[in-house]
Amino acid sequence: MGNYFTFPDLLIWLPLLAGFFCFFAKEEKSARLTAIVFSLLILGVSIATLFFTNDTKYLNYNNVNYIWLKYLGANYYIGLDSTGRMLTLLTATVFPLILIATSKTTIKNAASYFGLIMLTQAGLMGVFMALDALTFYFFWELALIPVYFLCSKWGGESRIQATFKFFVYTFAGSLLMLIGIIYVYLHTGTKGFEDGVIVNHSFSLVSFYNANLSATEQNWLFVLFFIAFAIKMPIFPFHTWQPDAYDQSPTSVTMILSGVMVKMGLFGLLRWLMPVFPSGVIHYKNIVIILSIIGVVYASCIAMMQDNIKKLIAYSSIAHIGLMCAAIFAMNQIAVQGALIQMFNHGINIVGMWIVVEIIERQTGVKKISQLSGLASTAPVLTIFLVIIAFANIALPLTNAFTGEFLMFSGLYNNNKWFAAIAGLGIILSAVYTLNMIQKVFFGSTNAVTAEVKDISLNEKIVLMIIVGIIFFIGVYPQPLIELTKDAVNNLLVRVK
Amino acid sequence: MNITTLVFILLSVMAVGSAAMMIASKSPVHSVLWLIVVFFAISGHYILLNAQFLAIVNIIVYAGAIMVLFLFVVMLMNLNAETEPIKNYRLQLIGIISGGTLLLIILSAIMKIDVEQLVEMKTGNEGLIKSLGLNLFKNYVLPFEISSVLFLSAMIGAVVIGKKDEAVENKK
Amino acid sequence: MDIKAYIVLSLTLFTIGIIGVLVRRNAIVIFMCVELMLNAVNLLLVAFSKMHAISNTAKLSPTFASDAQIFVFFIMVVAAAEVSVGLAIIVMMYRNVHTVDVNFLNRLKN
Amino acid sequence: MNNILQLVWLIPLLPLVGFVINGLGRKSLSKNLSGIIGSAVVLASFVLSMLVFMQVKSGTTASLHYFNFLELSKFKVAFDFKIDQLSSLFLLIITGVGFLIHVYSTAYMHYEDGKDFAKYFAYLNLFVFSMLLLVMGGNYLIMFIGWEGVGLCSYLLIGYWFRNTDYTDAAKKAFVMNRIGDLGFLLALFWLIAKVGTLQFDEVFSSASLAKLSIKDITGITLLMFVGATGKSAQIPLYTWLPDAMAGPTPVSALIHAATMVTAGIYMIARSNALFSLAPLTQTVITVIGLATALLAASIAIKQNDIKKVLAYSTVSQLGFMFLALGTGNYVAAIFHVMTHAFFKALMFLGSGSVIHAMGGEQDIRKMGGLHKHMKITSITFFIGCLAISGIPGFSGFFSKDEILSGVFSHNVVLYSLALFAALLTAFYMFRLYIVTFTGSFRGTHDQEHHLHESPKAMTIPLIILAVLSIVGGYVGVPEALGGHHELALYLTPVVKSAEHHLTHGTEYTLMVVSTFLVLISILFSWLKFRNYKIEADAKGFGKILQNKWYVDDIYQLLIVRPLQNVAGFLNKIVESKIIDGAVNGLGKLINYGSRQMRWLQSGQVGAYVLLMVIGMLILFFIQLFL
Amino acid sequence: MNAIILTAIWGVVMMFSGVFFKNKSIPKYLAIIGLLIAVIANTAEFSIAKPIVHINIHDMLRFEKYNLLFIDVAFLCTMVYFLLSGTEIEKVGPHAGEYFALIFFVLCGVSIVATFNTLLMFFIGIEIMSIPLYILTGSEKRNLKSNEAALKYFLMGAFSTGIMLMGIAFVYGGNPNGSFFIDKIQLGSGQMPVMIALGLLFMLVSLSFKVSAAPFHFWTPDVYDGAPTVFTSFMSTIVKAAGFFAFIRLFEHSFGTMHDQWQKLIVIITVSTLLIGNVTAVFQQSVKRMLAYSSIAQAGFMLLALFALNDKAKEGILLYTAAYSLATIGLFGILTKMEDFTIDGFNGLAKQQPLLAFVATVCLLSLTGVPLTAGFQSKFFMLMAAVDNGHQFWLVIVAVLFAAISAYYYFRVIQAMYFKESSQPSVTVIHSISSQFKIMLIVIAILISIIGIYPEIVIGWMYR
Repeated sequence: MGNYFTFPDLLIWLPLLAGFFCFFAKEEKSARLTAIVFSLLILGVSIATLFFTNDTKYLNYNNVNYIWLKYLGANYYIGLDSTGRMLTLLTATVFPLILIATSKTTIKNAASYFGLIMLTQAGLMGVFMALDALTFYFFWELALIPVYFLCSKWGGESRIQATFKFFVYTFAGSLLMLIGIIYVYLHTGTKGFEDGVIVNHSFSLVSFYNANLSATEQNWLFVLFFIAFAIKMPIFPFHTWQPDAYDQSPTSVTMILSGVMVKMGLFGLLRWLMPVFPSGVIHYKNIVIILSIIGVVYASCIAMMQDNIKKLIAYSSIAHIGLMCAAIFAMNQIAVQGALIQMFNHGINIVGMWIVVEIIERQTGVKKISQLSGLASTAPVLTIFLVIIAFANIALPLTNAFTGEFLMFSGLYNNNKWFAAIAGLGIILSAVYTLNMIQKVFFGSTNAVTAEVKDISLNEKIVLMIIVGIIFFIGVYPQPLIELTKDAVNNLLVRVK
Repeated sequence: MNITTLVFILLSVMAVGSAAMMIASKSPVHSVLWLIVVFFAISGHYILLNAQFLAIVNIIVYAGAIMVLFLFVVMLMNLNAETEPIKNYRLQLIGIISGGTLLLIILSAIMKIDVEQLVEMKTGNEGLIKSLGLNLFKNYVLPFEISSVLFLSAMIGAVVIGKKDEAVENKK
Repeated sequence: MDIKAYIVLSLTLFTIGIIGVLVRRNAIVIFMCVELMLNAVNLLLVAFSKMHAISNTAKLSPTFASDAQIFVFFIMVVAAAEVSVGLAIIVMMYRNVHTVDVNFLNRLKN
Repeated sequence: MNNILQLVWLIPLLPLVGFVINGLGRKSLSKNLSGIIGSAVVLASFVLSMLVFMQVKSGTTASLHYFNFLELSKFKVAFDFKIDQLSSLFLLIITGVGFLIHVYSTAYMHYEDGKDFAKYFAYLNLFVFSMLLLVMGGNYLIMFIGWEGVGLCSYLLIGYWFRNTDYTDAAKKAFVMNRIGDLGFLLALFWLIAKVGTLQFDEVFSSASLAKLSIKDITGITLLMFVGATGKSAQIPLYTWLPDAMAGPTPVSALIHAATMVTAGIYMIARSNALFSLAPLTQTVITVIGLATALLAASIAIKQNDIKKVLAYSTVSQLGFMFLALGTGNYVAAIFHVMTHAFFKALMFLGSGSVIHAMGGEQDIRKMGGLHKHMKITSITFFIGCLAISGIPGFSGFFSKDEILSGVFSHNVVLYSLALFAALLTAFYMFRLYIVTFTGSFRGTHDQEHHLHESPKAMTIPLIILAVLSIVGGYVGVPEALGGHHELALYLTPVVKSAEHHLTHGTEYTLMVVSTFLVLISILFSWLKFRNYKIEADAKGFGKILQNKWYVDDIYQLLIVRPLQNVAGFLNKIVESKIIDGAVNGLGKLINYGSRQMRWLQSGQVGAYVLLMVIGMLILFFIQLFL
Repeated sequence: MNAIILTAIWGVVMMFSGVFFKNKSIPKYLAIIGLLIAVIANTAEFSIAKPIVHINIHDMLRFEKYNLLFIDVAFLCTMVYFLLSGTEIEKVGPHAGEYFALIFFVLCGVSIVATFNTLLMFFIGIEIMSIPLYILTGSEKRNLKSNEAALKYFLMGAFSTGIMLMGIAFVYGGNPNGSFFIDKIQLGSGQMPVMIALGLLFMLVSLSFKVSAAPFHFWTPDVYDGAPTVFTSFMSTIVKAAGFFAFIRLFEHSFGTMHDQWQKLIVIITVSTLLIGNVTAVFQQSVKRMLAYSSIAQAGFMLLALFALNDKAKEGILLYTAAYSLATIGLFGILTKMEDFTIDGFNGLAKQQPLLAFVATVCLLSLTGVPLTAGFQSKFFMLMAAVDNGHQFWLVIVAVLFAAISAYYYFRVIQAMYFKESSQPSVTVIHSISSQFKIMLIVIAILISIIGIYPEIVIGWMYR
């Protein structure tokens, strides 16, 4: 198999192919079906990758390396390693869930809609697998552009401004990163090709790790890269694009954004920032942690004041991401491990949240918390799912997020007890706003808006059940996820220390 | 002060003075005439520098051909009277000041050069028609040929822009 | 004669040309000012060529001294071409709006 | 018989199975069936617990390893159960009382819809599962899982009638307050991980680990753990959720908010006694807080008119007693009191439930009176409960409370007298409650009077069983002074090492007599005061303060909730939208503004263009030639 | 050399074509054929490395691989331009043959400025490039805007010619060798001689004018706006790129060794160009005018090559020429088909003409510099060159921030096309759209993405 096609190939080309097919689909139904079938196929491939983790045996299966720009030393080099495998799995899991859960929503111009969604998936996959800086940058942007069109075309009322803000924000950030990439590239060593051509520099990840950078250079390069990732995550104070974008995007795109795309930032930290600039990391470590923790408390506080359910979830996401960022920068095994598994868990949970919100919004046309009430009476099944997912979101034990958050806090505490204590306020505040939301939306008596709401349909039920299943499985037995990503943690810490 | 210097100063004053008069005079016709005076002064300089060919060409081409063309156009348009209706004195002042400052800056930079480099006056055969001609048709044959493209395009330009278009006229 | 004298003279003429472009609004006069600028350059080039004629290093070049004068010749050639095009444009404008005031046509701005 | 310990995993699993069945089948199961399933699984657990208890009593304890919950190279948390004397005892209490309450609920919740009924039992089973996890956990993390789990169930059950906003508010409050405590607990765990690197009980309490901890660490860890305990066990300052939690169905109050969950804090501290014994500062804090809580809650209970509120404050007060015992190092006494308290408080809550049931949902004791005539069993069992809680000799409460008091006495006499005062208050308000409710004449509406009836068997039988337990429960801990062997203390010795206190038997007798005498006086006083109870006007002065619960909720509102909301509002309205977002949008506006201004440079006039060019030249020439 | 000779000759051929062929579209095909011949001849020259006819040019032109490659790129872009907009050229006025002839003369000038080795050839090349453009700008004789643009362009162009000549004079005077050959300018060591500095400054100003760098850019918006759209397309792309090429060639060969002494000037010009170009473009309502400002903004980016002046910069300018020209030609091609040049005129284009909207989007993305488009690669190389230069690192950051701003105005058009509804129900595209036009649009989109994915298709020739 390794000689003909490889997992990375499949993971990139299948969504691209699907996107291509979708663009030329005649009707909504066939486009949707194509997207769903392909996304399930991709999920299958992604699950299959879990059985070929042994790199000594299956190296060919997991790596693709073509010469791309020979005279620059850039290769089309993608490969699966532990973190990548986890995040591609997350991507592959989330997409079919989203597609199935939203299959009741009618969509204009479905062909391009699903085409763009599948393109986004290709971009995301590429980001998580790229082992060459230029390849990485290409996929990084490839994931952004379709999302821009998706949000601007199919979003809410003020979608154009909101999405444009999002675009410019991330575009500016990624351009800064591009400068950083160039700078590091110009400080990498020579690279030889088989045919004897030797180029001065190279874009490959390994050369980046071995780049010859002084401590001062690392410090400001760190800033360039960090801003790009911080915007993408986003962490305080680079987050203002996010609530608007989440609010205005079509919900399935919001799910992609919050479930997978924000992980791009965290992933960037893990693969492209920290190992490349170890001394920059040491230098800025505390500042980043403090920023992230401020973000945790700050976003939680604002989430408490939100009346818009989508914005509430958006801010809660900022808080969660902030915690993950802080944990990654705590730089000990426990914290980083926690952050890694939390990346997966957060993706699953928040998609679940959005699915619920999407159901509510589709049925009532309302996303103001204050206008909703008593949904538990009319839609008990939905309520149960929401309560489970919401409690997973606030990291109740035996749900998936608990293991992640426990490890993150624990590692953060190792770093500095006050960090953990202040970030811990987030635990309390998250309970406050989540319970507020549950109470106002689901409890109480029904009103004119919610009286006619019907309970969820079968496909939604299946999707939510899968999500809840994952939540509990990882909550009770997180070990597989830890095993999957253990190497990444160790490699990272070895490089940074 | 020898005679060369005297002639130089005389010609310089003549050139600068008529140039100033050219931009100051209200009637375009006067401007043209003043400019011709400038050209004569410059030709005088050329002779002083022993560049006789250029001196002649300057008179023939510039003063003779080009300026006459100008004069012709001015006359054709009947612009000899006062044509610039309202003058923005402030803008003119700013123009003069900034132009003057530019001159000052450049001159003060030039004056910093302390090496005195002399100019060969009235002697030397470089500017004579023979040496120029040899040089032009031996070494400079390429630009000479290529200049034809320039003239061709100028010619086309005169046709494209100057010619009356019946088709367009009819259409409108 | 010191070269500086020529530089001063030439730059003065050149600046007068610039000022003319700045303060005048008659397209023909502006164009004439440009011609003045070109002539200032011509004068300077000739002066420089005569300056190099004294220096020994410049004499190493086979075509040393007449280079600049040929250049001046080409400037005149170009100027002639420019004049024909420029006057054609001015005449075209005059035909359309019956003025040669450069500020009269002012539709393209901001 | 060793294999019974191999089946220990069934004990929590059975209620979980019950939860799953009831939860998933809540539409299809009939009410009877779900009631039976719900009760049966707990009964099965109880039987297993019994067997386990026997096993443990014969001296076999076990740590059971199932799988690694979290395994990192440097840090590992196993999914472990630890079955020893302490946990087996708690298993009994939880499953035993739990079973009774399940049975009771089948009748009490009968008016609910089938769906809700099943949901209720599902929650209840889930609670039992979590609570079992809490006490069986072989390390702090498993304990914490149960710890948060019971908080969740408490939330779900308080908000069981979710259409009522007040109830859901109370549920929310309970959860949030618990979370505050949980954060403390979590931080303690992180501290432990940072210093010791493990959460396994056996490893943490080993001398090697303890040696790694400085006194500062231990004090810090224990204080943080105590913060967790104050949340869960409703101590100052986090107690206010418990009275509000009475919004839930009464059996829930009996099970969760009296008998089991709220004692989790005591269990945790008892479990960690090896740590706490090394932290004198923490012990002092616990003592003070416990005593203060006992007094404060008792004083509030005097003026409450809601039958469940009185019981709730009484619970808080009794929990204070337990902490008092813990603070004085008297762990066995605390556990003893947990046990007896579980019996009589569950009894009284169920009794009050029976009363509420009879009154058609009315909870205000001012509208009751003379119920003894109509519901004899309830009345009598309730009376037994009152006697037990007041510490009348012969009843269970007497032994446990006496043990606490004597422990405190050996510690400090001032504290003792304050604790005794709290005990007197207890007797006073309990009998106030009894007298106002059950004696005298009925003060409610005719309609209500007409409906008054004794509750069905499913409710009274648990009452009777609990009443019996309230009486005999104390005899497992008869002190040596009274000729007993204190079986409980002996049983718990391997796990819990109480501080030795040396009181002569004579002193002990004196203390018993004094307290008994004073309690009787207090009861008498209560009887005199309330025998002809009339609905009184709102209290004034000190009484009003008590009636308003020392205004603690209002103070919290003023000092914590309001400022937090203001800060959040400030962040939302000013910082987020004006400063951060404003900066971003402002940049956009600035560019727009700049664009509009810069267009004027493009004036369309050749002269101006050339002028600008010349000025540009000037600048460039100047820079290059002179700078 | 082939390119210069052929374009000059073909210019004459075109001149006569209008006289001898009555069919109006003959000149177009003739022009395409001529250009094809020129491209082939030029490609042959730089792959075989010797011209067809041998003329002793006394080293006044240098035909190095890089220069010839640039000519090829410029000619190929012109080819695309002819194929896309040839029909529009015919429609400007009755002198179709003459217009093509002028364009061929411009191309001759482009070839000269790409290969010059003396200041004289440089000067003549620049003039050959400029004078036909004055004419083309004014070719819509009855259109006052066109008149105005031509007048402005001509007057200011002549003015800048004067300045350039003054620069040449000073360079000549300051050069002790007394030579006009750009590689024989003796700079000495240490501080730059005053005369050379003056010459450099004058030339810098006039070349900044030619490439419309601030603050000498003022003619650009007006002229691009006023000129017939189809010619704006040509002059804002190929001619401008050639201007840049000359700029860099001149400054590298004559003043390259004193780069650090005049780099700060380039920094000032670059920053102000980026600022003025990008910021002013934000508020424009007319797409045509917005593109004019955007061309200033893009010039700011191209100036980075001058700032860096290294191998990467040279590669970058090639890529930039291709990327920027293709995208702009495509956009102007679409613009010629539009009735309303304002951004609102593009509202809802995606529904009525999906292909046009799609290609316009690709072009706009390319101009913004989004990956997978040629525009990204060109910006990427420019940034790489600037970073490699090692000085004034902040300039690079400023440049990318302005690139982010540029997204603002480019995306306004995309937003109008895709996300807004047309206010009037009638078609916004009035001019007929032939299938050839559509095919060419697709070709442009494909070219843009091919260069975006594999830029070595352009620059790889330098290594082969």
